Amino acid sequence: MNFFEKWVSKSFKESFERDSEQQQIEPEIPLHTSLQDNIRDIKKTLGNSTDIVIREVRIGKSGDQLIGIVYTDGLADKSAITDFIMETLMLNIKGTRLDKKIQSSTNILQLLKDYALTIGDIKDVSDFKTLYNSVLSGETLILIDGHAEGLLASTRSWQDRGVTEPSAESVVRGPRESFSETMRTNTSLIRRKIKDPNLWLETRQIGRVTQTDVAIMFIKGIASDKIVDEVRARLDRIDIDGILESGYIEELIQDDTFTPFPTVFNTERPDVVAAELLEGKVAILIDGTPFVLVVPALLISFIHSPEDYYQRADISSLVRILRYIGAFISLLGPSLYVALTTFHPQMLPTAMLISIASQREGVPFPAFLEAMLMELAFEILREAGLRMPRTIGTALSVVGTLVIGQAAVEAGLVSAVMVIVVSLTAISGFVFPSYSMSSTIRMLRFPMIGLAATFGLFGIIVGLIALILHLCSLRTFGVPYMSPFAPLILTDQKDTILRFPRWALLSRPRLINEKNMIRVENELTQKLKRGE
Amino acid sequence: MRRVMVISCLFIVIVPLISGCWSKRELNELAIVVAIGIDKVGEEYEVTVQVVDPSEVSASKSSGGRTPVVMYHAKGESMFEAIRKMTTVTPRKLYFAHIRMMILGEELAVQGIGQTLDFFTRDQELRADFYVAVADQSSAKEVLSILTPLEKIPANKMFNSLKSSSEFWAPTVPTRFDELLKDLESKGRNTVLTTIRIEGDPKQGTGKENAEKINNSVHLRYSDIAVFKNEKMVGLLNEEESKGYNYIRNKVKSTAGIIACPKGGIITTEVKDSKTKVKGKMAKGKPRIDVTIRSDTSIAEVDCDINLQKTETIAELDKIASEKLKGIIEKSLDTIQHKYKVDIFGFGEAIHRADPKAWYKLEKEWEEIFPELEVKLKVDVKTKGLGTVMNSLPKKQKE
Amino acid sequence: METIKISVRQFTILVILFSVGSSMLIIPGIIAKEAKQDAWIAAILGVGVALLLVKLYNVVGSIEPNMTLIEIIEKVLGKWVGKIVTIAFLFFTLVTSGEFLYFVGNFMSTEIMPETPILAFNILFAIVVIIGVRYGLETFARSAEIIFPWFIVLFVLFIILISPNVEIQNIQPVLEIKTKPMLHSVLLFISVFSLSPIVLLMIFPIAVNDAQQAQKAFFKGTFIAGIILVIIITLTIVVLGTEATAHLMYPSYALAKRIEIGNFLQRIEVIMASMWIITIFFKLIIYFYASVVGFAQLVNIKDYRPLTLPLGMIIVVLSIIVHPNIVESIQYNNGSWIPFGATFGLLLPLVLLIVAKVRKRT
Amino acid sequence: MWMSVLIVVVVVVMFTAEAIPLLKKGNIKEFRVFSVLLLFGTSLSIALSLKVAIPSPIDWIEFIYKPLTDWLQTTLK
Repeated sequence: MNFFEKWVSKSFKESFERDSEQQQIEPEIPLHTSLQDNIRDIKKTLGNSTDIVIREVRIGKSGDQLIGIVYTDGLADKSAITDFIMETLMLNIKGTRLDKKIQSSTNILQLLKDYALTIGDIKDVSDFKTLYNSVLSGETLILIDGHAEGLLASTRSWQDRGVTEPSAESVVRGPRESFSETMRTNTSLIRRKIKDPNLWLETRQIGRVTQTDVAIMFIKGIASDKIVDEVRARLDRIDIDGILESGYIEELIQDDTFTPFPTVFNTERPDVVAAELLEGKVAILIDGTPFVLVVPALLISFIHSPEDYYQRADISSLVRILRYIGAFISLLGPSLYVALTTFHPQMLPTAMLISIASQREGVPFPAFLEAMLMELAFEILREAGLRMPRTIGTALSVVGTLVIGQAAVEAGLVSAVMVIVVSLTAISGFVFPSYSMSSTIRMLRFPMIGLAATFGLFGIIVGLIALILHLCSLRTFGVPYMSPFAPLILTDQKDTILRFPRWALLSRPRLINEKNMIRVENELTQKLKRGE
Repeated sequence: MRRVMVISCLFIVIVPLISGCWSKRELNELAIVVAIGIDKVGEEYEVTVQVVDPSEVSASKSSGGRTPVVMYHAKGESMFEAIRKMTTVTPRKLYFAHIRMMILGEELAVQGIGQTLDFFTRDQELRADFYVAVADQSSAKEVLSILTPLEKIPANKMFNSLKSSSEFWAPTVPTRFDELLKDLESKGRNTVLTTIRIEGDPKQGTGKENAEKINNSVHLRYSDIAVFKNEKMVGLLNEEESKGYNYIRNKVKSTAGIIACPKGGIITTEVKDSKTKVKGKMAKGKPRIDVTIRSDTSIAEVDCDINLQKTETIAELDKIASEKLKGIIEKSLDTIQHKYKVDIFGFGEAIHRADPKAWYKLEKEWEEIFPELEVKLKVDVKTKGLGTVMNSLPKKQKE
Repeated sequence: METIKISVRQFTILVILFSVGSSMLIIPGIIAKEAKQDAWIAAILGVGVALLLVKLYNVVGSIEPNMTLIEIIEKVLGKWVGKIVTIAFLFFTLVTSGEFLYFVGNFMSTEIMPETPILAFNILFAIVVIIGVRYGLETFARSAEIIFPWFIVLFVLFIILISPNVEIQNIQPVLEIKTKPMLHSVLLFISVFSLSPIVLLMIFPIAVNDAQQAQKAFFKGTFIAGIILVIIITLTIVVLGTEATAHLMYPSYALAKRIEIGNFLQRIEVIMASMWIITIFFKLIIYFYASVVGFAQLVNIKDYRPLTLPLGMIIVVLSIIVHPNIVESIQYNNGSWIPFGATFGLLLPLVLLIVAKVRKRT
Repeated sequence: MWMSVLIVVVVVVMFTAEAIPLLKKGNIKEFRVFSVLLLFGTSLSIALSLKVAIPSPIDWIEFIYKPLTDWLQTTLK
């Protein structure tokens, strides 16, 4: 990594030398007393941006009190501003007792706050930094001439996609709602599922420029304090210009190891987050993305689907086993084919060997190259299918799978078995409920094919040993990635390869939380409690 | 930790580079050998291999123009030399892991097979799970050159019919290569091998047309058992003697037996299950062998006048069958003990197991002792089933 | 030294995999040669003796529960004598690591992939071992925990699949063996099976979280490994017969070749070979870990990780030069290895124990 | 010959990846031990690649233990 660091620092130096024109707003700068000065400063700082609406009105009996209203068009709720701020200030208070008071009092701000503004959330503001933050996130600023303070009325309202069905993690049985881009919607979705006062939420802004809201959500008393502190510390460590998606945060807070495996879990389903919170994990919500991060993420959480818990225990156990088999095929399918056909034909039954050999008759590529080419073709198809306009997606899949596959076999460029192997592998790759894990496995497939092509099954076994070593070395927020397999925790095996019936899922996973272990209260738990 | 990754990545790149792909062989670069024949011609070995042409055998695209198997042969002073010499004629490298049959020429069997087989144990590619048979009255090369109908690959035909005949018709002995080796190494037992014979004119069997006729003129048939003394073939057992041999060796799974009815005519019985126990014993300083055979049969075909619904009849039949079986076994014992004088039953091993100390004394002169060995036979045949009818139909019509 | 601790269960698993290690493949052949059909009896006796040796190691380990073997040597024997003994011990572990690497390459190239040079296998295997050692004891102990169930599954499968081929006559007559060959075969068994665990004193009891339980785990692990070996030895003889077992280079691999259930479950011996590769991986990794950590303690440096690459390079070279051919390797295993292994596996702990006792008294 | 060049390349990579950081951190002792061992390993590997006959350590062991081994063989035979 030495070389990498050097390269980064070199390019960094170059850009550092250029002078930055970006203005830095110091948090300490207080507001001016004069409204004109304030407005001038705001205009200057925001560069006269056209979506910033600045309105000066006069209120009071004689109309001598100058008031400035500032908001961002599109982010603030215009009707709310008209109904509850403008109308109240300019029309409703005329001639009332308040009107008189305003004239006599020096503390107009307090008066307005207490009597006039019929809006839920009002804050004081006295420095420019908060001012900009709030105005740019949709709040309405009310400045009063002669006061070095202003009011911020919460009028945030912008276009929201609404709660829709999850697109990446669909289930047959289970809730059909997914997170949207607005953080507040997302927190409400979770809060609706867990109505416990212990569900705590901490928000902070991350990103020097974007000032993105990032919230940590956990259930106090279930989540381990150690992990929560660790999450806080890691979030506070971030110093970056912008956060646009949860992927930014994921990369910045994950454990500092070089690994293809995701050590932070992401989901777009509120029910998954709720379930994880109940297991004692910590959720990180980021404004502007429908993906919520969950830490610590163990390997098994990427293989388990939320549906496992909605279906009958026996069925979901079988489905889980199926998923593990799928994972295995997805990782090793082509490499096993390459190893068996090029190094160990003695392992194939005679009839099968002859059949495969006859198909390979005339294929110009060695099996390794054939596998690599087919895998590559599949990856390209997959990527193209994702990127292309949805309307011609079907056309692509027809061309890709049917025409190319069929024609390649007919032309004798690839063998039919290879096509079967690659398709089987590709389909198996989709058994992972989590997209990030299936990408990892897909990526690891290639070195495995390489090992299989040089060392046969020996290469595959050695590769697997190395993979297991690597997995065992990983930690996610202090928790071993492979737990509860290694270190083996017998009580937690009830929800790993198999899912036990609900009455047996008595305790929360260890290592993640030390306290409040019992989930289900039934005769068994009580017996255990009494120490029988 | 990152350094490890860099270094291991480097290795992973370098290792394949320096290594290339040594053991790699593409399937379409292999000539899959399914049968191998060994003959002795003068001082040299002549090795014949039967190689599959996959595209002719496969289900999907059979061009139909060529024979499904190709035969190559070469001569050499050693097996390995002959096989390597064959590369001068074969288009691809021969691949031996899928051999189903090994045919030994009669000439070779008579001269001794021990030295010949070393190559097959030493080479890692070969597996010891193929059957070995001796060509009767012909060379191995001729046997391998016969094309068979129904089963496109002659080696498969030989393999399967040997397997099924041993399961349903007792006189063949399917000897796997590893069993053969074990027998050759064993001090207390000599080996036997099934023989295979070409029926019909061998020259006519080589063409594709042999497989194209309904009543094809040339067949491969398993016939008798070849008896080996140490590693040399000394003679043949006929069908009935072979059956007797299999009974003693506890290798009968199922077979057919014909017994005479008390009142004339015959009854055919199907042996369903047969268990043989061979026990060695030292009686008064002399070795003795007790052979106990328990055989369960059922009636398969009745061709005489008999009332099967009486228990006495069944008892009588059992007795007749036991006597018959005893006769068969005694005959084959007699042939082996007195004609060939070779212990192919493992009686020596039985003595060894029963009384190791005595065996050490007997071991050296076992060859002399064996023909004089006292063998006590106890045969017990039990009829268990009658099939789907009680008495046979013709009998009813007569009444 | 790192404060990393492994659990008692992980230690047990490491002991099992370590002890089964190379033994699984080579023991049946070498003791069948001497003990014939009674090899299994010799193996059982050998396991008994092995348990006695484990007792000895436990006692040595408890001289200083918070020290590795190297530190104990230095403390008990004094600085200078200690250093010399340590160097000899490291020589022992390094050469043996090289030898195990040689086994891997040799096995692969004689049985499975003959055209591939042995060096290629060795380099690849060494890389994984180096990665494992660099990840540290905790990581490879955890991997052992994950891999172990697979090993057991494969092993049980192996027994079930091979059982139709059993011919019980092959081990009769029982107890035909005379005393001398019996002694010899027991000695051979012990030399391969139970002299090596001295190396485990590099992680035991210091790195195990419960020293008291770990002693029991040591016994338990050795016992289970012993049972596994006795089963394998018995199976090879019962299935292959004594002569073939003694003649074959790797009898238990030949055993796997016999597996044939119907027309589909056959020819799966390479999968069985993976069982062996897994165990020898753990044997090698513990030997190598002991060498590397020992070396670090010898020259008094804190982090052993920088030593892994050069020492790894050295064991790869050693693996090529240790034995010019397989005959020499067999000869060495049946000959000099016995006293060589006994020097460190038996003499060293005894000396340590006596000196420690004498010192305590004075 | 190519083998030797390859070994040197690998060794150089090892050295930069492992030894330089040690030196930078000021672990002189580690650096020295590492370098000596690496040098030893490199020379062995290059000797091996050039097919120089390297004495096997097993030969020394066999030499040292020969009397014992012989004694064992004779008494147990």
